[in-house]
Amino acid sequence: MEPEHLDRPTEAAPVVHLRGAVALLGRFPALAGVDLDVDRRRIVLLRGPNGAGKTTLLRALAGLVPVTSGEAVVLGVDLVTDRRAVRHRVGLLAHATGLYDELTVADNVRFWSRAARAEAADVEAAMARLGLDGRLRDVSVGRLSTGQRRRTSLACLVARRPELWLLDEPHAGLDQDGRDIVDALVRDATRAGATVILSSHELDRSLDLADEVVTIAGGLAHREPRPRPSRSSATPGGPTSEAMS
Amino acid sequence: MIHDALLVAGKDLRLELRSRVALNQIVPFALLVLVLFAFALDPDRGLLEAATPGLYWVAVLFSGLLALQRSFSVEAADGNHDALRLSGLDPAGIFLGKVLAVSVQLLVLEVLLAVGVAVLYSTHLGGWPLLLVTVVVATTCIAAAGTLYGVVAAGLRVRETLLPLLLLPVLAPVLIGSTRAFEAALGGTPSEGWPWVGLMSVFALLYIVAGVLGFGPLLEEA
Amino acid sequence: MTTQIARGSKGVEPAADAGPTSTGSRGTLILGILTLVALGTLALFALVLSPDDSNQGDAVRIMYIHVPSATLAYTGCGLATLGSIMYLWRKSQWWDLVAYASAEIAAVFTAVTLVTGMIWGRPTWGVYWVWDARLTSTAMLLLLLLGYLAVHRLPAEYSVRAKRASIVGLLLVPNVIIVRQSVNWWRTLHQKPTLFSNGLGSKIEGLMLFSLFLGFVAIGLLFAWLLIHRFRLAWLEEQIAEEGIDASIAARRAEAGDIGRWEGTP
Amino acid sequence: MNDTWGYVAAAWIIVMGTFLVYAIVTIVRGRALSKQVPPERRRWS
Repeated sequence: MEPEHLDRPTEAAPVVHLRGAVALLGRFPALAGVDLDVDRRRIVLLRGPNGAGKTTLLRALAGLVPVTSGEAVVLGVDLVTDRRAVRHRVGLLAHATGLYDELTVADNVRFWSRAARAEAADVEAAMARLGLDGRLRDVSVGRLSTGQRRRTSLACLVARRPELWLLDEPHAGLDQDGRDIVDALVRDATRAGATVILSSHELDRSLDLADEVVTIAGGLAHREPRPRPSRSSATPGGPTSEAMS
Repeated sequence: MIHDALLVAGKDLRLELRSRVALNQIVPFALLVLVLFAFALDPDRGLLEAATPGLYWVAVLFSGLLALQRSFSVEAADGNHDALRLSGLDPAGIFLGKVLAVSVQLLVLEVLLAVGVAVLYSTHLGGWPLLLVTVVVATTCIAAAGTLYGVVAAGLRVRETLLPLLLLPVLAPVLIGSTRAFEAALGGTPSEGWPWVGLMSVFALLYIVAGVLGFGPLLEEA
Repeated sequence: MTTQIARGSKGVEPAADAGPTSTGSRGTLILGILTLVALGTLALFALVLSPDDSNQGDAVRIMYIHVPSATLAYTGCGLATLGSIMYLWRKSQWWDLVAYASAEIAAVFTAVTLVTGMIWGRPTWGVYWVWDARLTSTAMLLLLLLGYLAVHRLPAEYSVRAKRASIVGLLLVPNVIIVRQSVNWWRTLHQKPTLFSNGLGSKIEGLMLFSLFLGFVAIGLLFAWLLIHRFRLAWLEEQIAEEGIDASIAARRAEAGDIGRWEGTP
Repeated sequence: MNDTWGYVAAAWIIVMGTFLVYAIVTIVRGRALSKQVPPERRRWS
């Protein structure tokens, strides 16, 4: 993904547009008719009790869980008809890392990044950014701690340069330093034109980060009053927005 | 598709290089099967010699089953299925890559087993062109059909029991064909073996086409 | 044979007069009666009226059920593949259930073919089992069908099961062809003990031919009757599985009532 | 050749028995499940 493409001014169409979206896990309706709109370059926090449907919502937005009824358009792709088309444009950080335990950190990041046709320079930069370029580089993933695995997983995501970041509890399991890196990555991503949706129970940290908060409960979404004026709405797409964050 | 296939095959082979599960566990298992056959059949009365091609391929088939189980157990890690779907890899490429990786591992195993047979059963290897072509074609059959049925069984708790049930009846023609072709090659009548190679080639082609077309829908679910 | 007991068994049912509470209908009742008549006639001709074979004697009477069963077993296998292809093409549940029902009935018919083949083999060859090409490939057919059925019965969501089973079902016929071809070559290289070349002293004609024809009719009718009932049973199974999705969406939405608690917290 | 009648009888009994058992199992399960599904979803009734 070239930077100039990402820096285009905000398009009129929202990045995420859901109307009455229903997603079933087996016979269980994890999403029972969600309405959600997210504009480009926004940081949206999803919160709600366990089992509310946050993870399913993120997975549905990534095109993994089929939306069985309602409207669902992400990055201009209709998820109801063709959810595969959106996948290579989003990055999902899930609870499960999906890494190969027997391969080293560098092997894993390289494999997943090459699969997404990422540039070699981006791969190295992503690993450096997450502090994986030193000793950890050649350690097999099976021997990493939870936080280190999470960093590896994040490096794979960053190297792909997705247009929509979907982070499922990105702060969980990370140390202070790791959390700061996550927040910085998220801010940089939106500055570069990406959109971020994250779920978190770490409200102190996330409320500070987010432009908008959406509460999920019972498979439904409820938008809350914004915690503070949003950067993007105050100065839509403008360079001065960086100063405010 | 080719890029993705090579990437996936490279990943699987690198994984084997780092973990050495096939080398440390599957190869000894295959050699053990050869020794057990010698215990079961009287080696002095020429029984072993007459049955060598069949025993060889039965040993390959069972070891191949283990290699296939291994090939899918590395993909069974938590979240790996999602990661593959999100990766942007072409499903046909994933299929071909896994077939390629399993084939390479099986070929190494077959060479080691052939050495084992030559030493333990005192088999005189001959008829090289037919022998080599049979090995390559039969290996492709096992890897292609195994990978396709492997993904049918993948991600299920009954995987270990379902795969042999699905795969072994399907591979019966390959077992018959490769054994007859080996008999023909070792017996100095290679012309009898080539029709079997033809039949196995049709089989291999069928499963490669089915896998290339079917892997996407199979990866895609729920 | 089946239907019209039609007890309006429980008051829950809104319209008990809408039809019998079974997989039967008028059509299948008629078909069932026809099947019974045909089977009775078959028994009469096959066991009483037709002459014994000059070579095999009375053992030939097994043929009148063995051969039609084998034919319909392969027909069922073909239907299973056809249904699988149509499911993958059209994504229609109807075709998948046709494939599933035919595969199960084909498995029953294959088992019957194997058993009758073995029983027929005992007086003819002196042993229950020979590595005859037909017998061996029919045994492989049974294993292939059991594999398909195992996949279709996996404890998973319908679309997952149906998709996986359809891929296996799609390959049923090609597999059967390759297995038959290989087993034929395998056996014919050595000897040719098929039932027919080794067996019958006289040509099949006259009453024997008519009895065999009757066998095809009777067993074919039975196959059709079973297929309809098994299909409807499979349909019911899936209806029950699907039922309640609407209800659970409503229940899930009710959970959102708890949302007040959440909005209150900062 | 009288003993072959035993084989013929065995074959016929096993075959007809199998078909009968399979048919009855199908019918009985069909009846049980029919009661759980509303008639409008049973298009054949």
